[in-house]
Amino acid sequence: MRKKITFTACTLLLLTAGTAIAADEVVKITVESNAAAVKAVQTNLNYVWTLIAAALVFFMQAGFAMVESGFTRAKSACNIMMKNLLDFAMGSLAFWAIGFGLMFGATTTGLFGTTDFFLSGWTGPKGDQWILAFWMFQCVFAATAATIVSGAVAERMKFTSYLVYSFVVCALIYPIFGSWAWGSLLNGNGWLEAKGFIDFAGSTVVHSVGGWCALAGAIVLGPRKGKFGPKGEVRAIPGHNIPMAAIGVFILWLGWFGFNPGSTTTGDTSIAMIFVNTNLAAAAGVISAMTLSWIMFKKPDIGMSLNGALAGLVGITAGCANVTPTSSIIIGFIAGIIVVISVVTIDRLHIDDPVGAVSVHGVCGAWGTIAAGLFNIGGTTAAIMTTQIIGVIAAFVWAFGTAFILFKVIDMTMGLRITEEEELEGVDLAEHAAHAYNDFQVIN
Amino acid sequence: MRKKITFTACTLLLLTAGTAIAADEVVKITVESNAAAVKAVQTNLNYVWTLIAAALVFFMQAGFAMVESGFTRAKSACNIMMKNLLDFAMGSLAFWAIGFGLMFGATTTGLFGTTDFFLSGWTGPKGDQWILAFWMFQCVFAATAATIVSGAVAERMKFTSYLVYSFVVCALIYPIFGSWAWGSLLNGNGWLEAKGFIDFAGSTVVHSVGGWCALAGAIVLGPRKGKFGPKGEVRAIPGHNIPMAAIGVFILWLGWFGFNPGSTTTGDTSIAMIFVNTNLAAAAGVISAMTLSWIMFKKPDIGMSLNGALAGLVGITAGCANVTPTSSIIIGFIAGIIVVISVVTIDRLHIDDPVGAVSVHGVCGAWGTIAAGLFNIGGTTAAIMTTQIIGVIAAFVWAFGTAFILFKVIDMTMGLRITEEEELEGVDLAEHAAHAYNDFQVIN
Amino acid sequence: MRKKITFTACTLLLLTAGTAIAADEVVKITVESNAAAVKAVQTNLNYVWTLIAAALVFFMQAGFAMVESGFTRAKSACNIMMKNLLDFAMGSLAFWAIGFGLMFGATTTGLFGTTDFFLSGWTGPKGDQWILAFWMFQCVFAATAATIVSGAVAERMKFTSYLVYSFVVCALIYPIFGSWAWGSLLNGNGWLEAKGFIDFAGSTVVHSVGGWCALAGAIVLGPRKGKFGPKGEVRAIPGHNIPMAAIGVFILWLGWFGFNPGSTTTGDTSIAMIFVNTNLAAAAGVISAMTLSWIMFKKPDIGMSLNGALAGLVGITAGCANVTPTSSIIIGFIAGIIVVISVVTIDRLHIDDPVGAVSVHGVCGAWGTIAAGLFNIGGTTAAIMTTQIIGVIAAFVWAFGTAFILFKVIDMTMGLRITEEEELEGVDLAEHAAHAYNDFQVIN
Amino acid sequence: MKKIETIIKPFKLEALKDALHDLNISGMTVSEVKGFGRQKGHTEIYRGAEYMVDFIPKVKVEIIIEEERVESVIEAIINAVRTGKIGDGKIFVLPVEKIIRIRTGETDKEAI
Amino acid sequence: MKKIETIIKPFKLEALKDALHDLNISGMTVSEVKGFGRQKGHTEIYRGAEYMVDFIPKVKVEIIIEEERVESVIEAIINAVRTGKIGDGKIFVLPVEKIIRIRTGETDKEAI
Amino acid sequence: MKKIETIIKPFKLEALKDALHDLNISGMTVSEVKGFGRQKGHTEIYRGAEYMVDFIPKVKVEIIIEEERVESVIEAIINAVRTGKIGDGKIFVLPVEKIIRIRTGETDKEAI
Ligand SMILES: Nc1ncnc2c1ncn2[C@@H]1O[C@H](COP(=O)(O)OP(=O)(O)O)[C@@H](O)[C@H]1O
Ligand SMILES: Nc1ncnc2c1ncn2[C@@H]1O[C@H](COP(=O)(O)OP(=O)(O)O)[C@@H](O)[C@H]1O
Ligand SMILES: Nc1ncnc2c1ncn2[C@@H]1O[C@H](COP(=O)(O)OP(=O)(O)O)[C@@H](O)[C@H]1O
Repeated sequence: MRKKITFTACTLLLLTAGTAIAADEVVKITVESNAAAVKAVQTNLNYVWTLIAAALVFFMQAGFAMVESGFTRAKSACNIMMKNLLDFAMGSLAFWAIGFGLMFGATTTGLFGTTDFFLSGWTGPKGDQWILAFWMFQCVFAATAATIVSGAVAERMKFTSYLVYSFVVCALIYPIFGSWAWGSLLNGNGWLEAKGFIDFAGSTVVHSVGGWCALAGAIVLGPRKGKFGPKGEVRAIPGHNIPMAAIGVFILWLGWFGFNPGSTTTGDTSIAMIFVNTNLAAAAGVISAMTLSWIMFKKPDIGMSLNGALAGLVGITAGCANVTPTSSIIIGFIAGIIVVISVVTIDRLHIDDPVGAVSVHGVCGAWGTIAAGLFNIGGTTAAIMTTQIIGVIAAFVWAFGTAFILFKVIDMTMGLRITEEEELEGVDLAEHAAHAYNDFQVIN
Repeated sequence: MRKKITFTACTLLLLTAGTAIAADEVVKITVESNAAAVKAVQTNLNYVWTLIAAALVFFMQAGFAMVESGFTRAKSACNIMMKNLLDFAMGSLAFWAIGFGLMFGATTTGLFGTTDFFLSGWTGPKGDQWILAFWMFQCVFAATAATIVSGAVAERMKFTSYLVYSFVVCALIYPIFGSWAWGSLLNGNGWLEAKGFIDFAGSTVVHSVGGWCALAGAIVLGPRKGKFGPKGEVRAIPGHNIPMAAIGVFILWLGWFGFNPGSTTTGDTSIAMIFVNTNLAAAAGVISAMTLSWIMFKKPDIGMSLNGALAGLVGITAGCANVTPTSSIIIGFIAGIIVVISVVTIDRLHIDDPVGAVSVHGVCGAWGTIAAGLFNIGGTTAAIMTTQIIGVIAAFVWAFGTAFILFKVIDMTMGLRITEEEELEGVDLAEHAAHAYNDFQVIN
Repeated sequence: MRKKITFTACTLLLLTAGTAIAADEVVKITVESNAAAVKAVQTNLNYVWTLIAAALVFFMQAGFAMVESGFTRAKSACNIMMKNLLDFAMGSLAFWAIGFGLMFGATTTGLFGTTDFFLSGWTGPKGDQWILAFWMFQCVFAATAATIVSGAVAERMKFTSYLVYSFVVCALIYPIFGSWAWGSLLNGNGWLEAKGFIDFAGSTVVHSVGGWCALAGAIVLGPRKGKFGPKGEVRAIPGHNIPMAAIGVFILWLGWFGFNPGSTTTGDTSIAMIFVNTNLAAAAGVISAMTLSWIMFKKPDIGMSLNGALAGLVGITAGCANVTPTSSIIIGFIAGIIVVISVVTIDRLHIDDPVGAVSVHGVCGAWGTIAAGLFNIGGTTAAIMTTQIIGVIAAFVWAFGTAFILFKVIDMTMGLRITEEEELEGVDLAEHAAHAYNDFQVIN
Repeated sequence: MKKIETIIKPFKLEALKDALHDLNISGMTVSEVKGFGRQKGHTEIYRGAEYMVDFIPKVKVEIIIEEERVESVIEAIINAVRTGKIGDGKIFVLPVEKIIRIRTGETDKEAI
Repeated sequence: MKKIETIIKPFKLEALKDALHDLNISGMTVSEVKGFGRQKGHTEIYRGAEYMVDFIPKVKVEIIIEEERVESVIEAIINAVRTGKIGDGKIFVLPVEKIIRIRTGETDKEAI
Repeated sequence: MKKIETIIKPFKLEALKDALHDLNISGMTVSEVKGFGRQKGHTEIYRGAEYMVDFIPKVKVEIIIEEERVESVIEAIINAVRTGKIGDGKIFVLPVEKIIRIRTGETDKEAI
């Protein structure tokens, strides 16, 4: 209780301030002390904003879990939930122990950080607390990158292997790439940011990295039984709970209001434009994906429309702080078109990505990064575009490459995929001896 | 990345402030600069608060989707999700292009604004950003008004027609009424606010307008097949997922903590009373609706109790900033009674409103507006009450009138309703060639 | 509208400040007025933060409803929703009328407060608003304590009896204990806090109190039919919607970002550590509970893993502001182990707690309180530990004792349990004449 | 005694039930099935892949009845559910050798 | 060979299964059905409208068995599920002409 | 006319449907059932309590067919669904006395 009393005392103090000077405020009020006090309040506001934004981004875990589970079969729903729970739990600890230091620790090479493991930069409750606030915000980002994969590998991956994967992503793959683009936000200093790479909230750093890992996972695993017919025809394996997937998309959209504007880590007026851009891009993505699906399939497709929203959101993530609202609409609109074409194409390539993670996060992440250069408010140049493209390629090479190796190694050692029979019965039963919907008769 | 670096630099600056004056702060600190800095921090706080509130209001879309879908049949669940997704997407773009200007643009007539279309009032990232923050907050309000209708017209309306409808509501019907009551919050100047109309957060502006549009839609469409028996008896068409509807109500309740106190668009101490009032009215609405349903139907009815919460929330929306907590309990309590009677009455009138949207938003919105006058902290007068009643009537005439015409025109041109056979098979299949629950056997 | 205009004027004022002095600001700006203004802004920030945190804690109601409903049978889902809705509604009004005064009113005995009933301490919109903000935050805490019980008594308790119970908990049982530990946060002054009891956000005050009430309820009610076999063997009664339960846990985790850091009721830098601690403890709880369940049952159990998250969260609640992140991991890890053992043990004791409320909230709440002493940043002493243990015991004796009497009295007067036949058909049908999933065939 | 099994369109169940009530039929059992006959399935779309839903949701109604009432029941069924469109369904009649009412132990005709 | 169809209260399935196990019954098939007999439905309420739920959830159990064991199975069913209350359910016996075990191709008695 | 009832593994339905299509079977009815035969259930875990799931999800397919086609249908079923593992399922043949197509009123062979 003591601590709480202190805080409250402080609160009361503030409440009564202006009418009387509190007893323990013996320092004389001066112009300088006032200036310091103002800055302290702004600092407090920055903490409050950054941490609320982190909470919103955390909530995206629930959104991902719902989208992925809704778009897959009832017999895999427990497993999806477990994967989303565990990649966040594993990811938090991995990022605490290793990832954060690699990403934001001091570096001489520009390739990865070598300090700040285990939050060692924190000097206790009386020291600077920013590293904790910043860690919290970055931790939920790392977990987002990790969780993107779980949809693409759904319904057929061994649970143990997924745990290994999510540890490695949060401890190594994501942070190392992250250090290249964002290291200098704390103590690091990456080669990519040195070139002026624009990726404000992570179209590439978070989404493409996650998306390309997802691609590697889906390729190494192979498709779910029945996804492609004997003559190579693409078959639909419809998701078991479309309303749940839709609510998941709404939650993700909400979370993005933390993801993008929260990336300012500053509570100031600049967040307004980022909010508006985020919202308009998502709206435009819905419209274009729905329209294109309507043209292509004769009906406005709900799965595609939902993916359109996510496509718009991923697309605006890189440029949300440096494009105009009108540009955001264009960026989101194009993202919505890209996602539809990409989903269909990936199916045709006989890669089985049950929820469209590769298209939404990988492909639209790349688009968003390029668009951030193209539509840059300050104008675009060949140099800017070159850097953006370098970033996009670097993300693909690094994330796809390392994840491919990782999945291959897991496959060869502990095994990556459940048996055919287990897959037919459902991964829930095989891996967790459980059913998701015990009072309902479930088909499929 | 450049932008992000700047922000962080600024953050670090603030963190170090008080111990040292940062290098690039060459301006001398004076009493005046301090005063300006304080105001800037408060401004920042206002942005943060307003935009977080906007995010909460955005989340109400998920709440509406869940309530509406839970209270209707499984065979319509995809369609409801699509409608809620699309009215928000359409609405955002319509409000960006047209609605916002009509509502908050400058006006000479007091009837609608004529400036600020396409966010043209925004002068770039270096200018005043308030218009963006304000747009964001108002945009989610407009979408709320639009989405109210989707429940009332559920399970039988053509999807294309719904798209047209939602565009018109967000572009014209809602903003024009809004300009009468709220225009002066920006550049406008409405005839109704000039009379002193009290509707702090929109019992009338948002909820009644949405509710009366819903009424028009339900009337023009006609009831779902089977809702009324051959002898005119009212038949229940039970919703397919009551827990989902219940969680939707909790989400709406949460969203209202953005809707009402966020309408201050100022992060100050006045929001406390609005929070408390909002919560107490909802609680009282639950109690009274449950109790009355218990008396009327012998059992405490879950649908009515949930509607009671919403009734209390809608009821307190107008007066949340100018009635006491005790008055809020009374207002919410009465709203809970009204909603039960209204739902039963609307059924008896052979109007099929599957989720009770007309009762919750239309009728309780009117009650809330009147109650805001009656229970006004500063006392009530005949003049105040007259204005409140004028506002209520104006909303009904305008919203019901224009929506009725709109739906009639749609009906006569492109058709408003799916065919009988399509309705029997389900609107999901007819309009989206999809099922919501592919692994479950669904009855009905 | 008038109020709104005022607020906006004020906003605009702030926006233009720094370039010009607004007309109605006639007071001369001085060093003192600046100091007062800074404090006022910080006060505003405290309100904003506290109330947003309250909104997050409110949202935990939805999380509880989903967890409890997901972990029980489909035939009880409406009833669980009703209980969670009503305990919040009842609780809000009970806490407004009685509970808040007992908990935070002035006291001479240190046993309970005797002022501030019906929010009588509030002096109107021009007076100090803190009591309202504080009430709001404390109200959602009271409702949390109440709602913990609903899971433990699920599927067999009479609805009327539950209403009586939730009124008494929010009006008497919780507030009186609360006044012992937290009374001095406002006008009270409890005997336990006088000893230096550490329970920053309520491992004991909220969770253990709720958990021990749950234990009393589960014991007095007896197990659900079929939970224990004729030979005393423990039988599983699997929950009907595990994904819903999982999403509920994500929502609770989110809500805890309001629960713990919000308990500062101050928007300052101290919240960062609380965020991090909260998150790390939850993550560690997941890992340890999953691992132990894997060892014990050969499979990583989803129910246990989810409970592990909650166990970690409850465990860190007491000490979140005065242990280090590393300690938080240890505390959460141990909590995850405790919860698995406790759930199995309570089953073996033939107490039927369908969702594990006693283990999660009661047992892990006790652990968290002791851990807050053990891992105290400032070091631990025998005196600290004695006080912590006294607090833990006091909570058990008070909450279990009074709740046991309460449930017994209800049982003997109005009856506590539905009939056997009603239980077989389902409490939804018996108490609400309703089904949760009307379009699905439900087994069980 | 015979068992009449009829497979009908789900939304016709209400009408069938009323018709059988009018005949004073003392019991019936309903289950959800899927099937196809002349009426074939339709195409659905899921995230860009079209697929055939072969089986159409139907309702199976089983009525155990005395031999002499079989004809009248068949007639009632046809009248109640026939729309003249493909997919109206079918009626099958099977022999039943024994009936027991569990509550009372009554058998055969008394047990119907 | 005969097919015994019995319609019982869902919560009696467990008891029935145990009883049949005791008889060494080698297989059974269970499906969810709804029905009414003497036991009629009940009233429910939905947002202020009362409505009849005519059909009561039941479980149908099918057992294919040698003719000579029919009586003992019937007895076992009655003992296991009878409560004496309305809605206890019914037993129907139908002739079966042929049985095949798919895995081995065995037929009739060997296939049961 | 006969009714062929076969209880198979759910994921074999697709193969069975194709096989019956090839035989030009004009209709079939499918329902979800649970059952056990030689194949017994398995253990699941729920929050620390192990429990037996006795009944395994199966699919029941009913085909009404002319007597002379019974053998070929049985053969087709066996070929389509047999895996040789326990749980492959069973086929039962029952007599049917009458068939009516509701839409047209055709009966028996014409109605199949
Ligand atoms: N030969 C058959 N065997 C089993 N079920 C059948 C058969 N023919 C039809 N059915 C069932 O009857 C339902 C309705 O059949 P329908 O399409 O109306 O047949 P038709 O038009 O050929 O009379 C089918 O969906 C199927 O469930
Ligand atoms: N004549 C019948 N034909 C088909 N099913 C029947 C018949 N009679 C009863 N049933 C089935 O048996 C179930 C239990 O019947 P029940 O109400 O116990 O009948 P009773 O009390 O008349 O013996 C019913 O719900 C229904 O599914
Ligand atoms: N005697 C029986 N009566 C009713 N259904 C049976 C019988 N035997 C088997 N079945 C059904 O057939 C399904 C498959 O049986 P299976 O385990 O393959 O039997 P076996 O291996 O003994 O041939 C079972 O799940 C059950 O539904």
